[in-house]
Amino acid sequence: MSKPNIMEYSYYPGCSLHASAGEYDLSTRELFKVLGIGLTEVPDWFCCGATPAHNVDELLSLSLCAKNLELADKVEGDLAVACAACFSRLKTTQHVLAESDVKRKQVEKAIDAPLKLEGKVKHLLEILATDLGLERLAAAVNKPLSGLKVACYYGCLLTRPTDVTNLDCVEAPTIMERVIEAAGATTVPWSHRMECCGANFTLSRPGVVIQLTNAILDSAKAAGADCIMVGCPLCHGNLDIRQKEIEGVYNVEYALPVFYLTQLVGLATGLGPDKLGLDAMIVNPTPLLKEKQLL
Amino acid sequence: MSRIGVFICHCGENISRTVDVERVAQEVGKLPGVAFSTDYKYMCSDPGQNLLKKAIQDQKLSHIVVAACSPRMHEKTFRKAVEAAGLNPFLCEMANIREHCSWVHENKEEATVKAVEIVGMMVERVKKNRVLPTITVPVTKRALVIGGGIAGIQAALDIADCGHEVILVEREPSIGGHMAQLSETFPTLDCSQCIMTPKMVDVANHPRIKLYTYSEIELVEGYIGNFQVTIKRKARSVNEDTCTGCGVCMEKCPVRKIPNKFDCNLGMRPAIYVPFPQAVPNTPVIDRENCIKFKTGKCGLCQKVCGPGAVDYEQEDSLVVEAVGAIVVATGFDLYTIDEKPKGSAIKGYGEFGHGKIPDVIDGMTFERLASASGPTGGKILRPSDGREPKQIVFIQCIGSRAREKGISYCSKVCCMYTAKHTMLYHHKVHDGQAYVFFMDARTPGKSYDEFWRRSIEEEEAVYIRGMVSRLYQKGDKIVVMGSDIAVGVQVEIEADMVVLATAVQPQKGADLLAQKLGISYDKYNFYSEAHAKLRPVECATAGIYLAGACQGPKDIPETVGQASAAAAKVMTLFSKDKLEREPIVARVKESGCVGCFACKKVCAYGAVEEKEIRDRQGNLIKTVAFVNPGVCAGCGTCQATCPSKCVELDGYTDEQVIAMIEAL
Amino acid sequence: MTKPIDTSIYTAVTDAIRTEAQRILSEGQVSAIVGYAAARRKGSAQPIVISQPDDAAKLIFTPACVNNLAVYLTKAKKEIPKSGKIGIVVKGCDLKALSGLMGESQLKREDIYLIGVPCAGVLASTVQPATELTTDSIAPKCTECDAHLPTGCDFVPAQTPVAADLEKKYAAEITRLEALTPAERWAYWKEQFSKCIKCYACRQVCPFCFCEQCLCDRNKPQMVDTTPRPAGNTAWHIVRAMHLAGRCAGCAECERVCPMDIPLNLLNRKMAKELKELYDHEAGFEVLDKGPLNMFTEKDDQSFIK
Amino acid sequence: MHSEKQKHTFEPKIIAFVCTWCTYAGADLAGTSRMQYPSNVRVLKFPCTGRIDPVFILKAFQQGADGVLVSGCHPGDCHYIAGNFHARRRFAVFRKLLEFVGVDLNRLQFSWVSAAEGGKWVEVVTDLTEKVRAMGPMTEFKELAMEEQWSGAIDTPELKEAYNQI
Amino acid sequence: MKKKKMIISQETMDVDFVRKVEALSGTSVRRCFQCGKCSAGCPMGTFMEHPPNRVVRLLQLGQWQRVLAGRSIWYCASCETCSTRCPNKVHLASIMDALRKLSWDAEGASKESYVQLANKLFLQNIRTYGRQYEMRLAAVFNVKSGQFLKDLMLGPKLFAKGKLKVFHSKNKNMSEIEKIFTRIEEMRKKGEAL
Repeated sequence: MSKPNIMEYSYYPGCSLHASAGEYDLSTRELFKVLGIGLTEVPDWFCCGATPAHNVDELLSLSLCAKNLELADKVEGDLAVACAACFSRLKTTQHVLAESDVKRKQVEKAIDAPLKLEGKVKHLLEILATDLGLERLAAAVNKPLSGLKVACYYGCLLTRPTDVTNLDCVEAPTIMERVIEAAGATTVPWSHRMECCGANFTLSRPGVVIQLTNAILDSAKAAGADCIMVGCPLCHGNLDIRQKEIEGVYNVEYALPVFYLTQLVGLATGLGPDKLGLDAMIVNPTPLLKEKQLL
Repeated sequence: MSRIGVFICHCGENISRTVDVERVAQEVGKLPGVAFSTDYKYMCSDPGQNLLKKAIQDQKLSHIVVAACSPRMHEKTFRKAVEAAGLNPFLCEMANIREHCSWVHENKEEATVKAVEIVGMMVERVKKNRVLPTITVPVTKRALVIGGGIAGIQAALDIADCGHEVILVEREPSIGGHMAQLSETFPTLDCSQCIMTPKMVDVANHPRIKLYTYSEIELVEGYIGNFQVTIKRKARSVNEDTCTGCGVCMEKCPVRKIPNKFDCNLGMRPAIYVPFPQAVPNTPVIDRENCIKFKTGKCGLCQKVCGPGAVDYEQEDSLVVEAVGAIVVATGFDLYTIDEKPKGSAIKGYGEFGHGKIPDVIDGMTFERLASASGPTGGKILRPSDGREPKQIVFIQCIGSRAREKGISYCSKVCCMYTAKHTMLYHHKVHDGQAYVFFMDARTPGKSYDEFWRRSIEEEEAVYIRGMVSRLYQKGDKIVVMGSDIAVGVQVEIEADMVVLATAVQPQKGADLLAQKLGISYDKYNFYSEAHAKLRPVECATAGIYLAGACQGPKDIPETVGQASAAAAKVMTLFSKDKLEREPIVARVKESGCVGCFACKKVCAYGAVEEKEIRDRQGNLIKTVAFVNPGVCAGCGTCQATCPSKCVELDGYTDEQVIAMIEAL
Repeated sequence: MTKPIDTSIYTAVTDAIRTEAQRILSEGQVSAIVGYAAARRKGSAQPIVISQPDDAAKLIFTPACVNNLAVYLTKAKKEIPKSGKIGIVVKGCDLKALSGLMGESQLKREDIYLIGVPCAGVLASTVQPATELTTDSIAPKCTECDAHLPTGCDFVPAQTPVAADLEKKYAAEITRLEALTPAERWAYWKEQFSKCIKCYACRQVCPFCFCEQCLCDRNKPQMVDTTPRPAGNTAWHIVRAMHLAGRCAGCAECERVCPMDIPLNLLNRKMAKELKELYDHEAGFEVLDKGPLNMFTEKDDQSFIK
Repeated sequence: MHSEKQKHTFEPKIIAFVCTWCTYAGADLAGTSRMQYPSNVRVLKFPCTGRIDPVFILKAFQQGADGVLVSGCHPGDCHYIAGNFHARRRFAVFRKLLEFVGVDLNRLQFSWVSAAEGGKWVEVVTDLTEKVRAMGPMTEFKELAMEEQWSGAIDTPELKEAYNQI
Repeated sequence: MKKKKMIISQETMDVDFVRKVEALSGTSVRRCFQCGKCSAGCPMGTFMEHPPNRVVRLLQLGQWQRVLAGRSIWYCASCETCSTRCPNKVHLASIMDALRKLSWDAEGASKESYVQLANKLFLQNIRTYGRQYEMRLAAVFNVKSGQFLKDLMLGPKLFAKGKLKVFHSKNKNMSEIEKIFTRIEEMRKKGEAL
């Protein structure tokens, strides 16, 4: 803590980062520390409701997100969100409530508090690429990811719905590529960057997920990627945790490690495996990283 | 003996780079008949043309060959220069040694040899060229417009406004055509009569428009600029000049229950009638088939009550002959009916829709009359069968149209839009009703058209169902509509109170007969054919005859009006000069040799070949020969290639010229 | 195997013709009748024009009545009265030529009184006129006849001809020639045309060669060499065949009159075969508005065009 | 580079009868596009293929052409409505006649070349030139023209004998 | 049901239901002109018996029972691809949300139970714990759906990797989450919200 932080954010990790995506949470906190960005976790945040809530009960979904936004307002700084699903829900809530007076009044009644909707909700990518800036990010890199071919996977909710997340171009985003290229990696162009992995069907209809996720892995492999980078714990779950199973079902071998963006960027800033939670990854990244002399 | 001058152009270096132009000039100079040959850097430049003109005078040249670029590029230029020097322009030919030689060959020797041969061929050709005087045809600056619908009205007004006299002929007792029957018009929903009647009045009041209603074309003779048209004026039984249009005769007429065609037979009219109140001229006509006076000789009430004494039972059909220079054909359309068609007809009806026997299955025009404020129901949508307001109304598009099996394979173009309009009119008039539309495609290319269609669905709550209807049948007082929704993939059944069919647009009955009188061509549906689908869309192949409106193919009002004005512009172009001048590349018949087999006439696409009787001094017929009307001939030469004895020759491309070139090889 | 062909009806046909001719001449329906009469040599026949009812008895119909009389109504009209309806005795093949001429405005139906003859065949020009009509002595054109009984005439005798089933001579020869190489065919025709003495008898006898000035006689320009040399002769026969394509009705008079025995009708039959295949056109009794080469359809074959 | 072009022993004469609106314009386009093709073809311009008389083809062969090309507008594109349709029938029949008298139809090409098909013009001309070049000169009509006898070859022994006696 | 003939009339076309869908989703059903782009890009399209465009088409005809009876709405992954690319700005993903909501209100005529069960458990978890605990969710789901052995292989591995946490603490402000749930329920009872 020698230098003061250059930026301060409130932080909404979301349920997954406190459970299955612990390494995303860990690497995020460590990376931001290195970059001099302060993160203050929103105290007593609730689940945003994720897909299941808005799927069947929009009002509940909006109310949960609004409650979280209200909680976040109490912490200084824009709200940093790691999970793409949480990000999408929070942004959608802001958008819908700004558009519809009827819904806004209903939600205010449900959470029994007035809505301000002024605080900005930002995904980590936005903070790295825009707030911090790619130049400063590049300057922090001391172990460039030279030779590492990364397939950046956006999934659905980083850019969609259109006009809501405003993270990047909705059909041809480049923000992940820009960030990881600043860290010295090479990116591969590929076809399934934005195809759906099946997300929350992982519980109820794993067969669906396996089929969709396989198409994504297949496309990344065909494009010559060494690994996949994601910004969403749900996607990560399907791509990483189910990878072995998929290889079995389709009788193929992918062996594509699936990194969170903060893990890869963190690696480039010189953070060690223990601070990035690499050991939590199901598809072991060690052989790849050793081969590329990044470990 | 001809004194031919040959001029070889370098075209900068374009020709001289691969063709030894000096050698060409030298070689060609040796050919018999060539009196002068030279080469020059740019023949088409002013100094080049001056060189040409000077040589003609100094060398007393009789024929010219300019060897340069393609004649498609500069033939006009050099012929003009030659004319300026006092020679007939058709004594000048171009030899194409650029596009066909220097630009396509790299070997200078080969290209030079070829250039010499090309020029040599043209030298031989030009020897056989004859002086061809420019053809002039006098133009009568009066136009005939056939058909008094919106197309004819627009064309007539445009031509008359430009200062020319117009004869407007209409078959019905009043002008107005189908547009006068419509209630509202898409895509703006303004009332058809409101925009139509002022134009009709303009026609009636125009000092340069002579209006013949209740009249038909009997005979058309002559050619572009010089037509003689015989018009049959059917007996109206009412004197147009004395009738004041007071209407007392119509009130007093004891025959009152004659279905009015104008109202699609929903309303009734007397035997002496005007088809609709705003008729132009507002002169009644006696329907002799239904008039008691004409049937039994008794009655005569109308004549008795007529103040000015305009009713004239003795009137007979009469013929008038008008001389005109141009003809605009604007005979419009008729609607297909689902009724049973005569056996053997290429067009079939719809047995599956009851062949028109279900009273509440009506066509689009009938719906227009129902929706029209001046219509038989005063603008209320009511069922013809029992006068009830239909609460469930089904519209079906593409009836007849796009149905090869029914005999019509084309799209009628206007039905998608007018059906959308009908759903809106219905929704405005029957608030608690629901409109359904069965359709295959919604074809809405036109300014604000797609928006209009979407409005009928999104705002006026019409339910569009993609899929055709298989069958209609009466069940109690309902009509069961058996359709399908192909987007869902299930059968759909609706019990409707009324069904409106968007029936196909067809040419007017007798369109083929009129075409035969005019000598214009028509397609298998009897739509009139334009000279060129893209570049001459309002002209007929027969010179001096132009097309406007739906007689050429289905059209909506804006398109019709646009084409009518375009046809008027074409007429005005023709009338802009006192005489029609044209290139003298036309066929001529050598009458002495012609045996009158008329093979030439059979292959002429322009109807330029006529039959001409040759008589001796006593007037005895010696023989009948072909005659090519130079005002009509387009100069293709198909007649000459067809004539076995070559007694018809195309000036500018005579056999002598062609054989001379082949022999020059 | 030579087999006789039944011509027994010809006597009855002759009688019927005579009766009808007598009737129409005496009633004044026609001013003259063109028909066949016996000629000097035994069994031979020659054209005759009669205008008196009494002369009706001169008319005959025998296997020697080969000539196509159509030509007497057009260019060989000298002996025929200028006014009034003309009667003419026509076999089926001749009637086709008349129909063609009507389609080409050379004749008007209302000016002619057609006496059709039921015909089982006529003699070849190569045999003596008194020869019995057999499968060998029959004219080659009759082997391909599909018009034994003319229709649409003003009068046809009631007899029905018995059509023999014959080997189609032209079709067989066309097939033989088509199987040859172009060079072999060229050699064949070169030899045939080299016999030509350019007497123009073929042109003279042809009902369709009615041009006042033949293209092949023209000097300005000279499209075809007019002297009787091989090049010009070949060109003449090609032009002739082309000008008759779609018009020739197959009377084979050209071939009959050729003093050098050039198989001229072979060219005409070949053209007819092509027109049948390409445009389904066959010369018939029907008067056509337009011949097959004066019209077109958009779907015409163009497989030969690149 | 053309100096290295293969020298041929036989250069055929090709005559092209073309209509002015489509094929002539197409040939012009080949020129303005500087496409290259053999220099053997001589173009005769007509208003329409409808004007092209079959006799011209005959005349061209008689005058020593080794190949003949007839080319006009595609069906439906005729500047004169239907001239090319009439021509199509006429030539469909005429080529059958020529074939029957023994003319090798490889020497006679028909094509539709539009004003936009400069490339097709080059292709058609090049193909025909090469085809005819490979076939060698058209000798048939030339030989006929060389023959002087007035009629009938004296090739039978009887005729020869009779002739000798005169 | 799918193949049954559709009798169309003002009575069979339930416009009220469609209006509800439009209010909940904030998007117009009538705007759709059935271009099929939604179905073309839907990752779940192959799993649905009514592809997305047909769902809208049926709504246009007021035939919502046919939609709710099928599994289609439960197979929507909420990926928003359809909404993103719709040429008419029909927000189909929101329409799907609305339909699922109304399906629950209509006491779920749908055949698809697994997805509904997962959703129900998810929401129960939130109500009870404030946050989501995957281990618990998965375990309860498997028990309730009768698939005791589902994903059995994944469990130990994830546990070893620290991805499944067995113990968790409740939020301190848990009462507030319960209040949100109850307030919404009350609003609905009073008809203040859909």
